[in-house]
Amino acid sequence: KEMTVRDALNSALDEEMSADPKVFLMGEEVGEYQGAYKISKGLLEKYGPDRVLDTPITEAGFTGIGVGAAYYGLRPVVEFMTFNFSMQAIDHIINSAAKSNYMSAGQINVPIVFRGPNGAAAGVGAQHSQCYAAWYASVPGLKVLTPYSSEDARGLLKAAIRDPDPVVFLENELLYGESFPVSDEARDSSFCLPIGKAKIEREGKDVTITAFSKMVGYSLKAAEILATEGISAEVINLRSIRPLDRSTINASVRKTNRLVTVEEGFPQHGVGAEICTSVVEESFGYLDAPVERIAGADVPMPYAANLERLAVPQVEDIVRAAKRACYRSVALAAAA
Amino acid sequence: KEMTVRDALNSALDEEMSADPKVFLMGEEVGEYQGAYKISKGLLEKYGPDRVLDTPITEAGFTGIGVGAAYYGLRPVVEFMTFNFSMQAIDHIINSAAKSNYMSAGQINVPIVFRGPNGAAAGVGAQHSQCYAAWYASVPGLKVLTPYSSEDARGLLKAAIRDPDPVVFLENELLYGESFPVSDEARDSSFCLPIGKAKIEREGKDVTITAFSKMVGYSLKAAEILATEGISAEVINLRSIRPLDRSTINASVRKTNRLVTVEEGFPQHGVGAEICTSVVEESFGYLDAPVERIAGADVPMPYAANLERLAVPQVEDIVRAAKRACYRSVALAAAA
Amino acid sequence: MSFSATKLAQPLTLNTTALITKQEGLEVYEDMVLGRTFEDMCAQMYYRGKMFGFVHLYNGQEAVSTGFIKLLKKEDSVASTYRDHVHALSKGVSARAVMSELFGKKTGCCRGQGGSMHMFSKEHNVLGGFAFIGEGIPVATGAAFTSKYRREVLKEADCDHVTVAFFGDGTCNNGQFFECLNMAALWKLPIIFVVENNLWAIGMSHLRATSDPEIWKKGPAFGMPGVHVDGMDVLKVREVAKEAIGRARRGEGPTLVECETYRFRGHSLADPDELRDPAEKAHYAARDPITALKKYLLENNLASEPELKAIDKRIDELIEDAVEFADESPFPARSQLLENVFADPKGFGIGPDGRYRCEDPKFTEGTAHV
Amino acid sequence: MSFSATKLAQPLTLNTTALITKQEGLEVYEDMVLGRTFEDMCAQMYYRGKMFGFVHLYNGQEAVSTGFIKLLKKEDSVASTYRDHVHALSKGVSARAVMSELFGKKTGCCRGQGGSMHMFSKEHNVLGGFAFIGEGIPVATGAAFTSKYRREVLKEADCDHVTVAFFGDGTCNNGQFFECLNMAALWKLPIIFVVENNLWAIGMSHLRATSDPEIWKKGPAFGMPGVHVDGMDVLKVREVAKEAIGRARRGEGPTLVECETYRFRGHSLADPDELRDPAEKAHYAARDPITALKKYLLENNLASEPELKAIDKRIDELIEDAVEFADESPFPARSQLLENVFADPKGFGIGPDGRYRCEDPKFTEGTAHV
Ligand SMILES: Cc1ncc(C[n+]2csc(CCOP(=O)(O)OP(=O)(O)O)c2C)c(N)n1
Ligand SMILES: Cc1ncc(C[n+]2csc(CCOP(=O)(O)OP(=O)(O)O)c2C)c(N)n1
Ligand SMILES: [Mg+2]
Ligand SMILES: [Mg+2]
Repeated sequence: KEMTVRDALNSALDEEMSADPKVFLMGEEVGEYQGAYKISKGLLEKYGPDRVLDTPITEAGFTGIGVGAAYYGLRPVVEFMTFNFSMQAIDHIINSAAKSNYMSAGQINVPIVFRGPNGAAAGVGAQHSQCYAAWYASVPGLKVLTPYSSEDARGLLKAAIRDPDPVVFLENELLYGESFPVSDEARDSSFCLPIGKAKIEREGKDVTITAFSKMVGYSLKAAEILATEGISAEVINLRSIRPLDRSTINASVRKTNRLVTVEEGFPQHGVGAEICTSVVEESFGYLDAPVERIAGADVPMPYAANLERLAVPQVEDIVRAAKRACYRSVALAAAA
Repeated sequence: KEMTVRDALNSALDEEMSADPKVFLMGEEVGEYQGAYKISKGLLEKYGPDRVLDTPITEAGFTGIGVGAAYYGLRPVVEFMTFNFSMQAIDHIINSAAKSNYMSAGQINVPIVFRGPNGAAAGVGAQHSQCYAAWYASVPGLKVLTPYSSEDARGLLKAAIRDPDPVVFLENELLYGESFPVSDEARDSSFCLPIGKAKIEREGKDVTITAFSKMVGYSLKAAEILATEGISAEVINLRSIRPLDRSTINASVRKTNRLVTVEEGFPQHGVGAEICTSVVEESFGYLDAPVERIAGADVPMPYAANLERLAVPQVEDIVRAAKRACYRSVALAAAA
Repeated sequence: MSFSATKLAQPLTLNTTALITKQEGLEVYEDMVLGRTFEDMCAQMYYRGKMFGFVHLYNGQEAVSTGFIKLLKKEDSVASTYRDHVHALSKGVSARAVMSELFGKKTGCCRGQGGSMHMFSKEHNVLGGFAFIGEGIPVATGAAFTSKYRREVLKEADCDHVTVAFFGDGTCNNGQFFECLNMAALWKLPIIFVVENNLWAIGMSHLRATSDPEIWKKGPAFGMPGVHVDGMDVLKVREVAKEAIGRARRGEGPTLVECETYRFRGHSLADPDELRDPAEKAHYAARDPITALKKYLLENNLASEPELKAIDKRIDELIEDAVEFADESPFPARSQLLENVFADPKGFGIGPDGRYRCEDPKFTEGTAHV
Repeated sequence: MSFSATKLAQPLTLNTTALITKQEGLEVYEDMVLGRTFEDMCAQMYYRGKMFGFVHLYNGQEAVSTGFIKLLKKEDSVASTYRDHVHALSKGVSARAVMSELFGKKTGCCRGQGGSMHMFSKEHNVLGGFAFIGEGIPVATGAAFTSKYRREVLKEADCDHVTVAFFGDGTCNNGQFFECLNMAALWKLPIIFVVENNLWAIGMSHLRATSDPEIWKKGPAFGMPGVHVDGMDVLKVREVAKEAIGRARRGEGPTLVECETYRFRGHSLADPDELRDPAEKAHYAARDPITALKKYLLENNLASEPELKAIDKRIDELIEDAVEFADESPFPARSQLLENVFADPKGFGIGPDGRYRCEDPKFTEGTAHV
């Protein structure tokens, strides 16, 4: 049986709100409008305006309010209409949320979830298309999750809401409408995924491809194409960027000896750079080829559809990179 | 003849303001107070309150105002009392400044400098000690400079002010009072350093150490210690994090075959990760040992002096890492 | 503490008789029809898949854009939001250039790089469409700062340029709005803050979002005149605009103007628009600013039916032409992807021969297609 | 638009005679002396190198902290800024715990991890010292939101807790202040916004930073009562505080209180304090709130000289004891470096045996010393 990512998120919210009256949702248009992307559909009717709180357009203000509410053990879920807008609230995410448990020596933990669509959508231009995974996942005190499938969405959102620490939960607008099969187990209201564990979406032995969010789907498609050409790719859905599941990644690379990292964000200081470095740190001797890093182009997102397509990784880019990784040996690289 | 970094910055500002009436300084306490760290000492008296503008405490507001002024070809220098506070203005740095030249297809360039102390100071706790180099240097449209010495400070600040693009200029509070020899050439008002060029502060052949800002000094000290133990370290002062001088870094690693990266910021998605990855991309076959990444501890900065010392790299950490890199071969790593 | 808030707290009362000459009347009418017709065409083109992403139309609010912008000089500046097509048109950007931009074509005012929410025109001093709430306000304030700086520091005595910042009711709860009211008043900047209060921020009613719905009152609270005006009446808007622009131009400081208006369509073309009361919509539809102006012009013998029809027709043709132009224009070249990130891309892979960096395959490491 | 701003715009007039019982008077006196003596000792200790970084003292402003906080219940919350020692003390955190924190010792209220600008106490509902301008205001508003939520959603009928947010005049130009005034009024939250207007923000005079220096007026502008009070008179502050706290507790919503006060020292211990006029300093020194209270207590026969002297002495001893305690306390253990980053550090290198991650050398890749 299938379920869209939208329904997965909606049901996860619903179940956690129903299980714990301390959980509430706040943000712009989450109530009467049912969410800009309808993730909160039906929740206002069910839980009322005190628990599904429409806020004025004050990212700094309402995020800080959410954080303050979490100081006292409420469990706010703060929706950013898109994560781009979280830039106006980033001081609270970093200082008031991420650092408080440490500064207070564990007296004040901050069980809050910041969620909303992240990264490139379609045709929305330079300001609305940025990926914030690398920024947030550089910050001690934050956990950063990036669901891909409906199972991810349900299991990780429920985990995030139950977690005692601040979690940045990065969704993807273009996945909201996608359907994925969801097992009975994953439909159960007790379902929950562990934070910090990657999922091997497809096993393989020739090359490891790491990806998160929408790029997992692209990587799976690339793996299919590669299979027809005799290359067996292992696709890792990172699920969590912080903590990063270094052991799953390294175990895979120790098996395949080749690594391609895929992300839609900007390349410099990106998730790919971190993964490459952690593999160099832990499995240097196992690498048979330079790591191939696929990322968004190092430009603000252009509006024009043809340029936009060029600015984010496509399936064929992943295929090409994987092939490069497979055909190029250390010796060759040294000669390059 | 020596000059402090403070005087280097002050003289660079003074000369550029004197050379171009479109250059002005704005920020909190830059005028009557002469700057929270006295970088703007004497400028109010010399250029008056219209060009040395004390602002209310409104990082979002005054940064946006600076950006708007730059749209029309004024050349604002926006001082953040510390770069930590730039989080409240980051939307304007990223969206209004960095992306406008692109979105407007080159119609509106933004010649603005955002400057102030960045990173850890001493005893100022978790909120006042963050390094923003990696965040800003991930963003297309921004240039990010990190001076170390007085020559750097003068040459890079003058370059930043003259540059037609937005420049994030990351100083270090603990360096302000340090003195460095400054050549006559570098004292000349025409002096200017190229943006995007690293400087080899010390040549060596056994291991490359990359660093920026205060860590350059630490790396040089480490190199001295290493020299006494027969290890010849090449120390690269990055000067510019974006653009990153990949060719200087790679050329050095192709010579030494070993790399240690040093920074005070958080490790994940940091400058070290990017450097490691760019070396893996370009010089994989030349690496004889895993890259050693030295960074700040993955924790908010603690206040207590003894913990604070543990949280940022010390000279001995660099020495130890360089030795690890030198003694460990590929084969050893593979067996680890 | 010499500033008296209460004195300014009275909305100005206006006398709208004989407010406009025939020529002005026709110009104003034409600009409003241009805005309306352009936006209607955008809706069509969006549904035909010619434009994409978020497209926010301006229908119903034309009196505000026209009322203010047509009184500006070319050197004066305008800052807008994601709902920016019509501000750009009023300021003089051609319908062709805007439509092409929306089609994502090379002939667009930003060569297809900006898109619906990001209209820029250096020539026409359109400072940009700012897609984030509040962003445009400080940038506009900075432009006003520049005018003052040019006059007072650069000694350009004739620089009396003013800046107009447009934004919505929902934006007036955002901190940047207040920060800039304060600084603009403190520094007496030549800016007009124009709130287009269309009563809704997407699906959030203004009354649910704000503790004191009378936005104009924030003017006096921050040391500047605050004015409320019927934003469906272009002549009233013009009167208020004239006074505010004059004040700014004379160096007497900023004004906050709240225009009560209404959008006749959903928030964006993706908005199902289910929350607004049909009665409310009907109420404002009956106050259509174009219909009202038409009536005024006819009743005051400032224009004849055929004259107005001729304008309607000319605009229809102009928009048809813009669509055709946009449709036939080429897509941006692949090289544009990497251009314009920097005014000076030195260090970012530009070749030693000075050739542009997009020629250099090493420019964007980690890039997808390049 | 039923809310009338003008009605609330009148500062409350107060009658300060017989405002306090003997016991209250002595408690208030003791708290103010505690704050003053503690801060004076901090200055000494800073110059002796026992504490470091930025240390912002509260001398001169004691009437505000004492006037408000001593009227609070333990369950009520307080949010502060970098100038937070005395708020923590008034709220009940021991001088030992605060002093030790400043010394960077394990026995500090945050085990040395917070420091001067970041006092937290869960037990005493000190929500934190927030070192960034404005930050504490939304967090405090969120705490007030929680009180309301607990009463209305969690049905804790007796939850009438209120929150008091303290911040400075300079902070009142920052957008977050206004965003929260709006939301607190809109949602009728049990919060009191207390502005400690000491006329200066570091070296920026309030008059140079704001277009309307009367901060209390922003209350009515945002739909809540605004009150101005002499912040050097603890009895007046108490009266205003009582009313505002009562209003919040009864669920009648927020209040903005502007306390006119003065800091007797530089902005921080690193501030040369060269810009403030000596005459201004002298003027406020003459209004020392502790001297004033002392005079009042004596004149009204609420206390005798020896009684007050005894308090002074007790406090002196308390502070001496705090210093001794802090001095003798151990430094934080090395293991603290990696503790408390998360309440649940699972995934961050915690061992399979459940032992804390700081034991695991692989926890922080890229770490300096560990
Ligand atoms: C910082 C930020 N937060 C949220 C949004 C999403 N958003 C886009 S338009 C809008 C409503 C704006 O309402 P208003 O200011 O009244 O302008 P209108 O659309 O009515 O013209 C919101 C919340 C945004 N663009 N930027
Ligand atoms: C966002 C931010 N910007 C700048 C600063 C630096 N800063 C620290 S205190 C201060 C002045 C604050 O003045 P005020 O609000 O009047 O409080 P006071 O210090 O007088 O108690 C400034 C600008 C900061 N801490 N946070
Ligand atoms: Mg609106
Ligand atoms: Mg102050």
